Amino acid sequence: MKEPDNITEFKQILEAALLTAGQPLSLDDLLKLFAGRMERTTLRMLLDELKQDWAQENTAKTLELVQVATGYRFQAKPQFSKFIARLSPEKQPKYSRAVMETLAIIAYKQPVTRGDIEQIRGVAVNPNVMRQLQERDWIDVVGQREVPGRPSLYATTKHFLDDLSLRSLSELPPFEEFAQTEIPLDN
Amino acid sequence: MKEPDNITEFKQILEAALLTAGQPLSLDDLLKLFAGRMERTTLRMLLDELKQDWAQENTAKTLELVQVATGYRFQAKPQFSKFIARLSPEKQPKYSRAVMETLAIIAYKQPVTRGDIEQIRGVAVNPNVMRQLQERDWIDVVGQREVPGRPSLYATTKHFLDDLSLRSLSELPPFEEFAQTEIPLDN
Amino acid sequence: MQTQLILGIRVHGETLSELPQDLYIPPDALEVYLEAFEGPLDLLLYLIRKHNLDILDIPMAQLTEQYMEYVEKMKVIKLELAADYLLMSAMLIEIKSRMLLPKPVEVPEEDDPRAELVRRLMEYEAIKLGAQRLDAMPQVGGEIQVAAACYQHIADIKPPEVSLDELVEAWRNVLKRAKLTTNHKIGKAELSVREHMSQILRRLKADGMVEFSALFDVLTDGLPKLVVHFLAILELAKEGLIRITQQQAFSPIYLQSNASE
Repeated sequence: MKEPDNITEFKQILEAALLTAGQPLSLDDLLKLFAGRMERTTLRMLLDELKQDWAQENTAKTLELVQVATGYRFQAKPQFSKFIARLSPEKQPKYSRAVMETLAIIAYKQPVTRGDIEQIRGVAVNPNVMRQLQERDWIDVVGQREVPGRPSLYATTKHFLDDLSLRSLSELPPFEEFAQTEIPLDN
Repeated sequence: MKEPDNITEFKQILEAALLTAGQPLSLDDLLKLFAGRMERTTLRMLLDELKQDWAQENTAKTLELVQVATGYRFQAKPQFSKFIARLSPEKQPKYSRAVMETLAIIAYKQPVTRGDIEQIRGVAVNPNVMRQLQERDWIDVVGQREVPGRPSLYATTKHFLDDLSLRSLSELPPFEEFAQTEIPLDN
Repeated sequence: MQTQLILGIRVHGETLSELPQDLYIPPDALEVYLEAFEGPLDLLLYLIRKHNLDILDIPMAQLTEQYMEYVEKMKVIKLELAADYLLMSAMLIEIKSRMLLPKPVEVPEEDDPRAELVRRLMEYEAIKLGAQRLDAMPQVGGEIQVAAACYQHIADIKPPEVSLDELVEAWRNVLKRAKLTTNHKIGKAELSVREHMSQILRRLKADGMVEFSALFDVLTDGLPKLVVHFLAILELAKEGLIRITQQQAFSPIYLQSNASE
């Protein structure tokens, strides 16, 4: 195939790349496909078209093109998940409550130190918990707080957003909605 | 989605699974998708149909369903490879830590089995790691240890010495000089 | 999440039908409790929400005594967590003692010693719910499957370069970690011996049975090399990797890989 010169070919190359990537591709990644012969705005337009092509014929297509934090990816439509999950019965282990609460604190309060997390949870943070989240590449150290000991500040990564199919932190369920009824002070 | 009950749905589930698998899926794998409610012969027929569905409309489809040694997989049509390759320009890759450490253990402790390596590193050896080193012709199998399972014994090759500009292994820095006294030198 | 489980807990064969109304935890049930609750805040929150416990109605003296008992017991189990519970009871006691002090006619809300605890409890509760929501979201690797079809890798990929320094560094790391873990043998056989061991194994693999003297290149190898070669044979025999046979005294000695079929 020569360098593409029409919309159909552009979209085909985008589609082939996205279907084989196994991870989101950013606009910068996708521009590389055309070796500099593509405008960013044109690319966005093509991606929109491609998304619609796959969204049409609603019943026939098994994948959808979605945008997440680090770029675009094709993923199976939700109704197929349950069947695909049967291929690997030993699926991702569930994280413990300690891990999920730590993650929630980092997601909603970032950047935070371990001390902040301990303050909120009222218990010491097991180093294992932080390691699990770092190994998953869901959190990382973004700096140090300028206090004695210069504790590391943790934040969630883009990869975390990708894995939860979010484009940005603002798409997380709003924290305010978790605030429950007041705990009464007087009895 | 309920359990599928018509050819279209069967094919959709197959397609979604194959597009997201990242590796070939065998007939046995694919049967799992239907939790025992599928005959092998029917499955073969469905795969043939799916293959034809993607082969038709020749110009429009970017992938094709192919059968390889270990099963079925979707792959980009050859004409797109050149573009996809642009996403990962061949910068000098680096070996992972696992590869480097495995290589170091084989170099210093040869002849060793995979079990030996796992014992020293404390983690399972990914078969991929051994394959990379074998494909590079840096290690090979020099025999089997006479214990149950008769595990292969690995050693470094002359080619490895050549590539590192060594005349013999004895030119590797002696490891005793790093070994602190805490390392038990039993046996 | 797990807090519901707790009502089915059995201690010494008896089902614990309900949670204690105060912060007292029967020592036998301690471990189970510690697993069911994420910490003192979690426990306190449960008691407040489910049992309408009044933070101030806790019998402090008794509680303190009991906590001291835990700490004794927990020295073996989870001292850190015991400390967290202890800290919490200290906080409750402080609040209670401040409440007992004669107070000015009007107490501004922010001076209420309970306000800080309530703020923390509510913040923790929000995090707990947030965690549940995150946990319930579809995730890649679980409910989300990303397209990953194959393509022919046509790029001519050069294999990575490895320098001697990098190799040595890798080995240093292995040793460093080996120091931390236990139980494996870092033998001290000379490197050159190990190299000769591999050479001999290769030779035996190719030729099958080899006569002992044929393994030595007396003409070109110097004495040190011959010695190392001999040591390698001894080491191989010791590790059970080769078989050495001799029909009778002074007859030729043969070496054979133990692996040869």
